[in-house]
Amino acid sequence: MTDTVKHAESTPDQEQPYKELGLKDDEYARIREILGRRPTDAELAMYSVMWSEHCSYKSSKVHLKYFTETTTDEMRSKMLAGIGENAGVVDIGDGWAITFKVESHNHPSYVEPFQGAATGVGGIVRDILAMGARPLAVMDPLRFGPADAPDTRRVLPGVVAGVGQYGNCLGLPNIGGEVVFDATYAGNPLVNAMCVGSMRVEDLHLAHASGTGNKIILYGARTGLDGIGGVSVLASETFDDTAGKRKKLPSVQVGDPFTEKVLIECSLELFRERLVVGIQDLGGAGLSCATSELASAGDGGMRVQLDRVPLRASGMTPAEVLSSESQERMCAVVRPEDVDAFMAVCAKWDVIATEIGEVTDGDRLVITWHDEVVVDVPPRTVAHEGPVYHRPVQRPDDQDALQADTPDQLARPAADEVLDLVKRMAASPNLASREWVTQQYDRYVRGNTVLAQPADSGMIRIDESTHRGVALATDCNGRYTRLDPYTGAQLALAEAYRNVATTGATPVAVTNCLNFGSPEDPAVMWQFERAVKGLADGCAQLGIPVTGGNVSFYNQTGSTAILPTPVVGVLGVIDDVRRRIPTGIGAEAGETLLLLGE
Amino acid sequence: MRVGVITFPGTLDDVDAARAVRYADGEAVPLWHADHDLKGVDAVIVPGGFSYGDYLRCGAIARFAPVMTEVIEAANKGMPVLGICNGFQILAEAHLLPGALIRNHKLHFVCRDQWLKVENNDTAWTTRYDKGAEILVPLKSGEGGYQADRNTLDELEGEGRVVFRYVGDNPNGSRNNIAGITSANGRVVGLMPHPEHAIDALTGPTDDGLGMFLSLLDAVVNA
Amino acid sequence: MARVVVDVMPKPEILDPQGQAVANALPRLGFDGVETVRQGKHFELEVADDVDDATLAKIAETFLANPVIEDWVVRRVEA
Amino acid sequence: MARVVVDVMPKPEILDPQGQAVANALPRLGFDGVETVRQGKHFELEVADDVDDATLAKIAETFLANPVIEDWVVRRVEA
Ligand SMILES: Nc1ncnc2c1ncn2[C@@H]1O[C@H](COP(=O)(O)OP(=O)(O)O)[C@@H](O)[C@H]1O
Repeated sequence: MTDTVKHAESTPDQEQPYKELGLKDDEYARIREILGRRPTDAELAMYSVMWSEHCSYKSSKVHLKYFTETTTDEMRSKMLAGIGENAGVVDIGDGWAITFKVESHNHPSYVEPFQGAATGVGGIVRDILAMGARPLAVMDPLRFGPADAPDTRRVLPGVVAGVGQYGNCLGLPNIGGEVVFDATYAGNPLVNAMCVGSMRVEDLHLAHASGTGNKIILYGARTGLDGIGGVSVLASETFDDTAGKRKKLPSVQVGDPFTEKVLIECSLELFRERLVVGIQDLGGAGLSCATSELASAGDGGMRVQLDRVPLRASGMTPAEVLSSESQERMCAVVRPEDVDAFMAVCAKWDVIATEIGEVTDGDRLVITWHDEVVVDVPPRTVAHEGPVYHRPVQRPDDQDALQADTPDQLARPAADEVLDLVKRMAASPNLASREWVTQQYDRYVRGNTVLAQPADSGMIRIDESTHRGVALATDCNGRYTRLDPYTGAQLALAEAYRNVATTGATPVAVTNCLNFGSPEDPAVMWQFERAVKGLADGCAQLGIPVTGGNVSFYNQTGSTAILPTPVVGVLGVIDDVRRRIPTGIGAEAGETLLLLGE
Repeated sequence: MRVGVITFPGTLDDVDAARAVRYADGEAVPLWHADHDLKGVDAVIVPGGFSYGDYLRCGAIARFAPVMTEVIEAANKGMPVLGICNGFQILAEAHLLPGALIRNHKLHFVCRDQWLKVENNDTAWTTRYDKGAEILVPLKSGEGGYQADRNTLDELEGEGRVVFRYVGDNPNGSRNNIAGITSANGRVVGLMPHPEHAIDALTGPTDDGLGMFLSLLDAVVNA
Repeated sequence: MARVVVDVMPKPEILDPQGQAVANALPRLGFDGVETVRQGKHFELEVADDVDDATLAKIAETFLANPVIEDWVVRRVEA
Repeated sequence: MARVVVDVMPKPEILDPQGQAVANALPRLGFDGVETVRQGKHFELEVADDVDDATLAKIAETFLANPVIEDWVVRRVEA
């Protein structure tokens, strides 16, 4: 039977598998305190996923504040949306706004490289779409184990094919990325995906559900059992032997780029027709996230009839429907008088759309399942007031020894060995041509790619009549960052900044994807804290703000963490892309070669 | 010159095809897959992309779209039709062009700047080129290997209906290095590479592709 | 409701890069004795009882397979 | 020489965009009555007589299928 709020009230002592869902004792106790009773299965599913490290930023929040604290009003002057929104947005002039963000899909890409990477691209593209923008291009900073390790042969081709298939099929040119090999990534490849989009300034859509009586419409793919591996512990009792116990489900989502392409065009038409008040993509935490975040950011409550959600699998429980990570779905807030027009646009694009609820004047998120209440919570406690940890921070004992072990200890090559050394370096995996990878990515589609691989940064034309464009680069050297996280993060920033500047664009904003080991390891937290400080201080010095980012913790095998990898993305603006500076020397005889800097 | 550019669900290069038409001083007319309507255009471009996701077989679903009934009828009456990449696959599935396109022999999607040799400058889409000229345009496809049985290949070669051939190493395993072919009357052309991505050296490797759209202008004006 | 399987295979004279790739990889993975591999598609359909064999053949011939390069086989299976 | 068929299908709970695309297209093409379609891969192998069932299962499990998202069936067929 369904675990309703009524049932939960009458069975306060029923044991719940909160530990299996990743909640700590005190976190579970706090949920009981907030609700004044035990949570229902559906509520427990919601809180557990929204309070996870990935969704709540519980270990990183106290540090990320530093980005906001160090951003001055002047740095903020071009920023239309910043940290806390789905993606940062900057005003680039002529009425154009640019939104861009990087996100990690590391673990799923290790389990199933092709689908993990594909759905990583799909997810970041929906983030950009949810800002009201047309996605324009993608980039993919990647990290793998040693090039000759057998598992790299499984992971790398799969990841590259997945990034390629999804991006190519969406018609988004791939304009850059990174491929780096290091032993620490062997059990933890990093698949970071970046997307950039553009819109007119007045078309910015923010994720919030406001306006009592406005309708909540779920549109896009059907909801299935994707990625609910963890939550299946809640389901085991509800399936008797005749139905067959639901086996432990793979936590893998399969992407459908065609559906996403149609979803993009459909959404853009909905925006154009001004049929959307607020919008949210369905990311990692599915409907749990979309409903609680929309309600939490709005000015009222929300009521959702969960049984209306179109399903792909039979016998799904409310907890499963809320937790499903099925891809290619969006949730919109629509004025009642616009619902018919909204549905008509969806029908044109053959996109399934279902009214699943409405904004209420209360302050609760109430979710029903066949008329019975299964969730009744204050939405902020789910989405924005999760636990916050001040994790212990400790400079690693070996840091001094590591720093003392400088290249000075290495033997110098003799003069006649230099040529050989240069050849060996040129052929080494970290310096060799990336063509095997980049050949699998469409860089031409839609005809606005001004620069792509092998240029220092990607460049996209935004406006064909004015020739305004943007440049983007991502960088990070994990080895430098391991040696000195503060300076390492600044070097990543400086490199991306230089890469953008050398193409002729003016850097204006920064995003990041902070890939680290376990936050429960004080040494890792030290690296994290130092990297954040370094990046923020560097940005303040350069005068450009961090507009958003993503944190990926727990990238480690056993007790060995990956190299600290704060991938930094820099966005630049160029007012006439025809004046871009391509990479390369030697186009004409007689050119003079100048070295700038020390 | 009014040139229809079809959009199927999953079409990607329609904006590029329309831009190329504009660069050749034509008017690009958007055509929607679900309409039985060519809007009185002088020619049609079936652009690249992944119609319906191309999950079954490239072009297999798109060829049944209502607009394709009209395209087939118009093509049979001599209207110039150009299929680029997915568009070529759709025209082959629709039997407007012989043969079929299969997975690249190395199984990877390939995006690269590709030299092509113009073998036939007698079609509605290639008169602006010199016969034997070499042009550089992007190729970007996962299923670009041209296949046909011996008789069909002999017929194509014998009648000079191979329009473009890959120069250098074969990028996808195409029979006879075929990059593009034409119908018996020279009005329908299909090719895997993308001339519409090579109309401006700012955003493509060259502007070598523009010749195809200018050729069409001549064909329509002189018709 | 009837269950129907349609198998679609590349014609013998048509290049089969996917099957080829599998065949080439197997010895490298330590599997010997596999002489040839061909790779095609396998469809499982659930169809209403009144869908007859002629219709199924038409679906296979005009849609699921491209007869220029592929052969197909339809068979009904026990549920 | 023995002939072996391996069918690899997406697991029932896993999204199958390919099958979905076919299922959605059929009514548009005028074919009614097909309720569900799932699309997978079909391999035809010719193997030496000493390749045993355990080896075939291992080839299917470790190479032809991705057991995280796919199920597989191996069967020997008459030549
Ligand atoms: N995974 C990738 N995806 C797309 N482009 C990539 C990827 N990896 C590298 N590139 C591109 O290839 C080019 C060379 O990369 P790299 O050798 O890392 O250059 P650099 O050291 O100058 O940053 C750059 O244009 C870069 O953006």
